[in-house]
Amino acid sequence: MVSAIFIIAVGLGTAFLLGLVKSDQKGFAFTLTVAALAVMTWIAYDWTVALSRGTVEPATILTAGTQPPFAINLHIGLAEAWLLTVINATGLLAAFYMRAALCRLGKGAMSVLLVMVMALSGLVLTRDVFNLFVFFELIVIATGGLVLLSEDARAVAAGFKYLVVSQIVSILLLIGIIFTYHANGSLNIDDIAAVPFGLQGASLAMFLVLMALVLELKPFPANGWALDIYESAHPGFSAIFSAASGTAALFAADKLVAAAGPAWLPLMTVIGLFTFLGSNVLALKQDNDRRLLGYSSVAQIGLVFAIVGQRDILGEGYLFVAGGVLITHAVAKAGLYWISGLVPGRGLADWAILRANPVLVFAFASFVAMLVGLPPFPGFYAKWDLMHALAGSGRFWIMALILAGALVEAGYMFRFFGYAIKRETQERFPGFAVDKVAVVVAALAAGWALGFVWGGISLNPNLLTLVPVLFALLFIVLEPLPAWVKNIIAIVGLVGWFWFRMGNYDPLQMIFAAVMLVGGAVILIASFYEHGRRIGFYVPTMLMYAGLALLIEAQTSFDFFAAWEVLTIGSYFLILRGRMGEPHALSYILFSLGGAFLILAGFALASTGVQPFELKSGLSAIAEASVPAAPWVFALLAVGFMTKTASIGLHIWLPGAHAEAETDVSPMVSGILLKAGLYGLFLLVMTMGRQKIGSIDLTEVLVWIGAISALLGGVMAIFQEDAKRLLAYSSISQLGYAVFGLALMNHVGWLLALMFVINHYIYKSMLFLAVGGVYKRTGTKLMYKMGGLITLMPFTFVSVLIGIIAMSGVPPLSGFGGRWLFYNAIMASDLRLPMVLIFISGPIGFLYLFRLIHTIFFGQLKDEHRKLKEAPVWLVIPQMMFVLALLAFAVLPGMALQKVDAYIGTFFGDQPLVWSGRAITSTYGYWSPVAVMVVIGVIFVAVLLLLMSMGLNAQKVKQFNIVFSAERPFKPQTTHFAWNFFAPYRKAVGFLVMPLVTTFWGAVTDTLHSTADFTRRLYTGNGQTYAVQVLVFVVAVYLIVLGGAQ
Amino acid sequence: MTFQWIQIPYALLTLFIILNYGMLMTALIQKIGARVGGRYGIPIWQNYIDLLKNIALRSKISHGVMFYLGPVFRLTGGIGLILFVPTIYGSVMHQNFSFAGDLILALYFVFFGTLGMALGAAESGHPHSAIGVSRGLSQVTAAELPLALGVFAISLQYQTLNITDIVAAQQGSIFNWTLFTNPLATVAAMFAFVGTMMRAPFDVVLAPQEIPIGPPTEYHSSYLALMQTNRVLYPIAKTVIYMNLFFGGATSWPEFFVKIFAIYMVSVFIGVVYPRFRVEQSIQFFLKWGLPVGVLAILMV
Amino acid sequence: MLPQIAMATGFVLILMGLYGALTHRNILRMIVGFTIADTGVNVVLVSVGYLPGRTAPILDSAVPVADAATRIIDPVPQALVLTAIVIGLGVTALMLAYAYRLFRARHSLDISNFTELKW
Amino acid sequence: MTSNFTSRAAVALVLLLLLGTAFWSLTTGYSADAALNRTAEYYAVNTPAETGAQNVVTAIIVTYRGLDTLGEVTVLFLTAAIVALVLGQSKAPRGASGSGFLPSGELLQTGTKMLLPLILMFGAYIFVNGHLTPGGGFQGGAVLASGMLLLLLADPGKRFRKAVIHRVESLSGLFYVLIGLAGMAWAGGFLDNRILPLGQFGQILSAGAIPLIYTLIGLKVGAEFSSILESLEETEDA
Repeated sequence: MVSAIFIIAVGLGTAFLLGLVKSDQKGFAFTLTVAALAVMTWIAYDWTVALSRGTVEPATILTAGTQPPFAINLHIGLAEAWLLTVINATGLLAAFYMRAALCRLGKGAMSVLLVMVMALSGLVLTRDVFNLFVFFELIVIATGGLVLLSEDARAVAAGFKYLVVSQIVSILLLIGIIFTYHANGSLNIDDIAAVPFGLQGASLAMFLVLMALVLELKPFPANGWALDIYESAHPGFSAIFSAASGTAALFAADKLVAAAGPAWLPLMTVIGLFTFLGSNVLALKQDNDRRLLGYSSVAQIGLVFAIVGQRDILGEGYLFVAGGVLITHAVAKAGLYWISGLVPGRGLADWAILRANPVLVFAFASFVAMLVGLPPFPGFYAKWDLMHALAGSGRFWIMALILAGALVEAGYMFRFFGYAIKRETQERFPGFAVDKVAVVVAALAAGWALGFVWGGISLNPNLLTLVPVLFALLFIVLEPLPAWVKNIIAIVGLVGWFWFRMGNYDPLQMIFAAVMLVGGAVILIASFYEHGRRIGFYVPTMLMYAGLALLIEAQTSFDFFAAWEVLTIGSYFLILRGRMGEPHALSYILFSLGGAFLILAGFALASTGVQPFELKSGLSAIAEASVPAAPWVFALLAVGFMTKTASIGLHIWLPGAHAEAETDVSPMVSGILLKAGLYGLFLLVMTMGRQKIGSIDLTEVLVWIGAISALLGGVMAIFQEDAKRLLAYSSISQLGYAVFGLALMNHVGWLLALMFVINHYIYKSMLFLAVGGVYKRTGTKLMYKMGGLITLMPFTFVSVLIGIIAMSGVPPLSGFGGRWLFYNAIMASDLRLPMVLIFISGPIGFLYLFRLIHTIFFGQLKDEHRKLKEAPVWLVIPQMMFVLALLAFAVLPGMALQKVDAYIGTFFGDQPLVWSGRAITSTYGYWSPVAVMVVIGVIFVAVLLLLMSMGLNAQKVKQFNIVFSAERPFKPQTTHFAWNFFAPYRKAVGFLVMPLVTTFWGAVTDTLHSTADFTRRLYTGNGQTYAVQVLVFVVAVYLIVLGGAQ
Repeated sequence: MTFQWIQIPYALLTLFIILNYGMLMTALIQKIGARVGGRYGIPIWQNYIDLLKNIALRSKISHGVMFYLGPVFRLTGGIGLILFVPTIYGSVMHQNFSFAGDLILALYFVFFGTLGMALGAAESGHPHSAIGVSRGLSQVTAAELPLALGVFAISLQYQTLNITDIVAAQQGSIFNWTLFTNPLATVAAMFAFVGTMMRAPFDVVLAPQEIPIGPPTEYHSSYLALMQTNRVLYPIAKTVIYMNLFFGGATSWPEFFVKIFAIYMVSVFIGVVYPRFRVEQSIQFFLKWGLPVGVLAILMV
Repeated sequence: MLPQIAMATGFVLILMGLYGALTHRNILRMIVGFTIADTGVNVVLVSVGYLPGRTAPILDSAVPVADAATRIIDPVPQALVLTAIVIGLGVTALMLAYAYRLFRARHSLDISNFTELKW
Repeated sequence: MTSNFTSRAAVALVLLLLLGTAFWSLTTGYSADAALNRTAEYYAVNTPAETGAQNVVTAIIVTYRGLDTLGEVTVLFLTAAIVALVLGQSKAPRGASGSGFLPSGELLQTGTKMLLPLILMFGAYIFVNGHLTPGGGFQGGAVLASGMLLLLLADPGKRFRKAVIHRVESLSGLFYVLIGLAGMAWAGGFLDNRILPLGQFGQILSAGAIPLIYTLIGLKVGAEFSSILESLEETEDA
């Protein structure tokens, strides 16, 4: 092992050595610099590996051959090693990245860079508080130098502001240090730790030291100077400033906090959280990419600092959690800054230029995911453990605040990403510098590697070793292949996995697995109509399916949550692909993440921090023990799941998301994705049953929510002009039925829900494909622009016809089975009023369904459509399969339901349905699908024959050959009654569709934005004001502490 | 109860009786209406004449397949509705095919003909048919609501969805009828009855030209024959359900004839007294009056 | 008592310096303010190490090695203050250089003229 | 000035008053120790034996807290480099700079000739004796630089060989680091001064590597200051 002090020695030595190089030998100087950085990185990396393998012990490095505290000593342990690696690697990559700038300024700049990295390493290594100060000043001065690398003239001002602030900081630090020394006769941090400071007495000295270090962490709102640097500095340096400096400063603060003793932790927590929330909210209003990233950096450091405040409860998990967040942030933020260096424009939308290079888009996506803490990156595992620790020790406020802040951050980061994917850019494409792209790619690789490592360390399964996830990621490699090949692989994969796992499913899982995996495969058949390579479609798709596959089989709460996140990510990118998908994808991801956070909180609460938490047994255990938290767990989880089922109030993302999605994506996200939420609810009610908050039975609340969703979803669907939106709203209604049935908490009710799972999948997928096909041909989704397509698109017409008959519940098709079960279910329940809503919403289905089929296929054919052909065959094939499935399911519902009926029976210990032959008998009534089908069939044929017997000479007449108020119309437009089809209905019940919910959520976001816009004017840009703010911050905290101490 | 072949002739017999009764009764009601209006009115056998005439007509136009099938759907709906409901309580002959399904089947099968007809008419491309459907559907969704609630109420009351059982429960004394045991439910249901019998004040749907469900202009000759047949079957079929659920059913044909006539007349009376509602008016009417009664009904049970 | 006086003086210097730095718009004046404050810090530093009635930590003829521990004052703050001085000097030089650049950029030394970066 | 000024001043005043209270409580809470604390006592007792330096402060600066001092030197190095960067970008065209000045007076020039060697020697004396008497590398280096300043004042147009300065600057730094490493190789650790014999206590050539290090420091500091002065001087409106 090479002693870690060589990192310092090499850095410094080379910095001095550069002076001997002739100033015109810039290439040589640069090589020297890079070589030095490489050596330093290698040393750090070597230590990291050795320490994690346990082949070496953490080492203390003496100087001057004297024992501490009498001489300065350094220490390298696992944490130090990791951070050193991050810092030096960042420095190395940054050097590559800034090559041009460095060479422009010459060897001086290079030695400054070297000293910078050296000082950062020293900051991490040293155990002496005054030595800490020295390294701090080195960093300050080096920063002051490197800011000059920027071409941006404003950088000079930023640097000066920074120097002003750091002057104040060093004054505080020195006074603090000297009095600390006086107080316990030593400058050695470990000695200080030996004599923990309370909040009284000599604490003032410690307070000053801590405040100085905290100020280096850019606490909100005393951080305007940092933001200015982020905005104006060379992106290569901003990467260092965010990734390396932030990391080192945080570790320094951590050392001192640890030394100061537990009494200080709450204060740190408050400061951290305040920073995290404040900066994230302010970031909402940023339109300059680098400043936005700056705000995000500040916020993230704040988050880690808040975690530092939790070290007392994190135990040995501390390094895993804090390190996870810290290092992920370092990598991601460095990567993002490096990308920003490739983008010529500074507006957020200018990043759209990245689309020229898929790799960069992928990198951008990965970095965003890292920042937001999505799987499979370390932040995800860290977030999970952190929340469990917090829940375990009852720090619910901290949980709530952290999650809220994370949601806000996700908000602007994903909006940013949406711009990059969707917006047009004015910038002319410059062509990306290969070496810079290479640097970004290096960061990308590092990020994924870290994900793998963290997954390995965590006591939960490593997501990057799960077959479905790997299968989905495989498509990254397969991207160059043509779409049809990838499609085949995908279909085979889905069916194969289902086949392979079929043995392990219980009947319930079986239903969901069949719908999600096999069903997914069927929908994928439609994807064959797409030509070319279809970059960026299969990875998210398969990620979604991977998530679903894992969700069904989740054993522990972690498995479930991870799967949930994975499928959320996949579906987000899928929805984002839609033509006008940007805003809807954003609201989707926000609602989904919000829901996911609630679920996370719920699980953490349920497990009281104990991992792994067996999902089913665990939940039922706390339900039986009726622990006070149980109902809250139920509520959190339920709301979380209902973000996916798009129950009313959480539904506003759905219509746009489904309507704007691509033809073959709509059925996926509608027919399949929504079922994930239902599956969650199923697990919930199965394990926890009825939970009461006070006297309110939560399942009854669910009943109401389901009923209201069913009603309002339907009413809103009636008034849509856009066919796909109509279907989308009807999904809300249909899922409402399912939730309703589930929440009835009786056998038939659950069966009803399952029936809807199957039915809704089939006919909604069918209808979306059909409408999609029409859209492909007519080029519009507005129904009143269509009409009379029945003869041109007969197959599509048939599937829509069957679809709406089934959906409206008219016998003999399978929808009726749902209605029949519904009546038996409500008979068994003792609720009354919610049923009324369902009764109202029942017939409403007819309205929008009839409108759908009438305005598209009947009425007057438009002139521009006369030459239309039937929808692409690849779209028709799955539709026909669905038609058959519907008929089969209509005649033999037992096929699918009998097993699961028995299975449900084991929960309620009853068996209300008797399956005798083809007939089904319930407690209250009976239903014989086959008989119904036969009778109707026979009568129909008989009547038809009767009609034909009266002569077959029906004469086909032309389109306008109708008796129309004594004249013959000649324009389809004026004759096709389609727009605002249900005008009278709107007159009567239009008040039901006032967009209250949308208004509400709109108000929420607007408030946040205006707050941000108002607050950020704090940062006047005047260095003096910044200095004042810093002092105000210190004094304010001082007063607070005093108040706390008394 | 399972299927035997003998049930087919039985069912046809039921059908035959009801058909003729319907022919005569509707004609009679026409006549009454005329007399109220101070006119002489049609002869009692007029319906037979019309039917024969329409069947005899040889010309026929078609706008397409669905257009052609529309009337077929319609009549299938009517006949099916009759055959899914036991006509005469206690008689083996007239249980029809009620073994196929219970009350729910009947209630939802009501829409079968309506939907099919609407689709057929729609293909004619006639704007008025679309307008008619729009109005009809809008109105029916509101009108059916009290019925649904009433049915829910009584199926809770009798703890069954089996029509025969419901009728059985009402036997014995006239005071066992739902009309007396559960007046609220009955009232609620009657709202729906009046609302869906295509008579004033709720008949804007088939105002002369707007034709999907009413007397058609596009459809004539043998189409018209089918639809006319349905026009006499369908109201009775529906009335049968009401009779079974709320008025103790019928144990014999005479009782059947009387009850059907009486119940049917309710809508007639109201029809001749009140002027026509616009659609939104009738929707609001049902929401304002029908709905509360229905809600009360299910809360009272 | 002596150290308290020195210390108080040091603190007063710091506050004066900061006041100057926070109130004067002129960059050069700000820098001057900070140097004053730095001086104050240094005074505070040395005053902490002082022990009444002792002598400088140099073990020459005046202070025999044997009883050094009882004769000399605390040497550590003196060592620290040296470092502090040098660092303060470094930062000041840097700030002056920056001031020069800023002046070149806009021919003004008013800090409130350099606020393009904000919000 | 403007009302803004007064308001700003008021704010600043309030703040500093509050800060002052904190400082006040520090001052009043302070009580000078009766005896040396353990660290100081250790130095007092063990310095002669461990480092062989008479000047305990020097021992601390160069040995016990050698790492600080290395950092300190680096600070100067950095400052010099950055000042060069900052001002370098606004360099005067060759020769033009300073040419606007008349050569300074006879008196000054002659004085310079006389004084310069003395000053340099004095500087050297200060850092060579750093381990025995008050003073040391920094002070000595500063004195050296003052000599250079004198030179510049005497003849603004004159360029002294900056290559030399830079070489001194780099080499002294480099050797400093190497000595530090040598300490790891042949003695107790980084910057341990016992790579050379401690020698006779109180002699000029004693205290191991301390004099050597202090010499290097002195040279380096001198060089740094000189190069700062030089870059300042070279800017066109100097």
